[in-house]
Amino acid sequence: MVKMVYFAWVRERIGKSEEVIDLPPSVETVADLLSHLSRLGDNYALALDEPDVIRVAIDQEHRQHDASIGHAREIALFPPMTGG
Amino acid sequence: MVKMVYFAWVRERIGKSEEVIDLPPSVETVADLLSHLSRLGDNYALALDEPDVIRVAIDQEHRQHDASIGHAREIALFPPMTGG
Amino acid sequence: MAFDPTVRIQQDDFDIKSEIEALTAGQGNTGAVVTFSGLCRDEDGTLSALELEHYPGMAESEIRRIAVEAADRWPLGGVTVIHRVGKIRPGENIVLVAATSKHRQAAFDGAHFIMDFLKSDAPFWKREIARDGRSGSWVDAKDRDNDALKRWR
Amino acid sequence: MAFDPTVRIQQDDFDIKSEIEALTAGQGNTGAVVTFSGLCRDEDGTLSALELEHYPGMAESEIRRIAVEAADRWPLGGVTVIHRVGKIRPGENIVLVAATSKHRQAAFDGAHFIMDFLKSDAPFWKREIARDGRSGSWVDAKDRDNDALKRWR
Repeated sequence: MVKMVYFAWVRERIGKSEEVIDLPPSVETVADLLSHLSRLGDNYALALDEPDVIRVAIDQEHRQHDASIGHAREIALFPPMTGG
Repeated sequence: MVKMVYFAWVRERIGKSEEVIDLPPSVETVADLLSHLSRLGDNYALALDEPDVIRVAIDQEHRQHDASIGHAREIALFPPMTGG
Repeated sequence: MAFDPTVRIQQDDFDIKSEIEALTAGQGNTGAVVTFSGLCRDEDGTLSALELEHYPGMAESEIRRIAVEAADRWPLGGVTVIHRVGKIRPGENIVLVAATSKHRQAAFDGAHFIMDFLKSDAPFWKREIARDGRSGSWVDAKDRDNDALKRWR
Repeated sequence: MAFDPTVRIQQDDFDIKSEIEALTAGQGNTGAVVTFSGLCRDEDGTLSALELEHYPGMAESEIRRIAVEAADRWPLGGVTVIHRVGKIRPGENIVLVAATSKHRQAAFDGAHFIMDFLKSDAPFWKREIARDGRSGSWVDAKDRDNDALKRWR
């Protein structure tokens, strides 16, 4: 059980800002998570169409796609940031 | 006939902020001017004791010590600047 | 680090003068204050507004982490970062970074560093709302924002 | 250069907020404003005031020349430089440099460049008036101010 949060166009394409999902044991890394999610429906597939672009934070810290998910409580997916 | 203006400790040591002086024909460069002035009295000698430190502006533009005085109307002598 | 950075994320505008006063009050050793204000451009008159979204919690902690890193690299006296969210009109402020120091070099470098890393690391996203009423498009990240980080390596 | 820099030398303090507003009003293309404020430090409580002297005429023209050179090197939207003269107490403003641009890099570089050259080229001199009532001594020019110019070569 992990809380997923989505921002900007990732949020819009998936169609929700957050949800709690169950991850199968085969999902070990961020990359595993992205490919798992993209098989959950067309909305996810569209949002994660270009996985390299997707930025990931685990428990509110930036993580690379090869990072282990470990005991994450909150995982955020979002596009490259455009603040400032 | 040229108008001399002095600032900061150059002004204090010479004891005046401006004066009009006559320059002999032998004074061609800024360096000539400084050595000419330093022979005009103890106050000038004290002010121009270290001529390398003295900054010079001719008609309100910075000039090096080897610059020609030419037809200068106003020559300013002052220490290195400390504004800002 | 001898200070705690001030970090705020808010809908309201900020007042740069009072932010500087708060940073410098009682700091007799402060000789230099550098501020960066980021403003909403009108994009040649085509933009009606920007809509700014952020990741609450992480946005504050990332900005704070960047400010602390700046204070480790330069002798800063204080840092304030304010980032607005919500709808922002052309000409309005988006972000303020202010850094103080005894001398100007540290204040310039500190403010510039914080702003460059805020751009790349702080979770904010801009959507453009066009003047012709079309629903807006998300602003793309700029290559030059990544290039800007190279000067700090 | 697309603009005329605002250069003022005055005894009175300045208001950084209204100076920014004057620079950005009606400039829909301005996305970045960088300001540098130089403040009078208290020198560990020993300083009563600074007395600032300048060369009228040349001070304005040197600052204007530096601002124009900055605008030739970077795409600046506007520049304001205000330098105070007379007696300035610890904590008070001495100088303001503000530069605007479409993007932050030019605004940072422009303001920093102007400030570095103002230090070395603009005819101002500071005298320190000590708190113990002794007549003040003239501030010496700093080597680091000359070193600061190297980055722009």
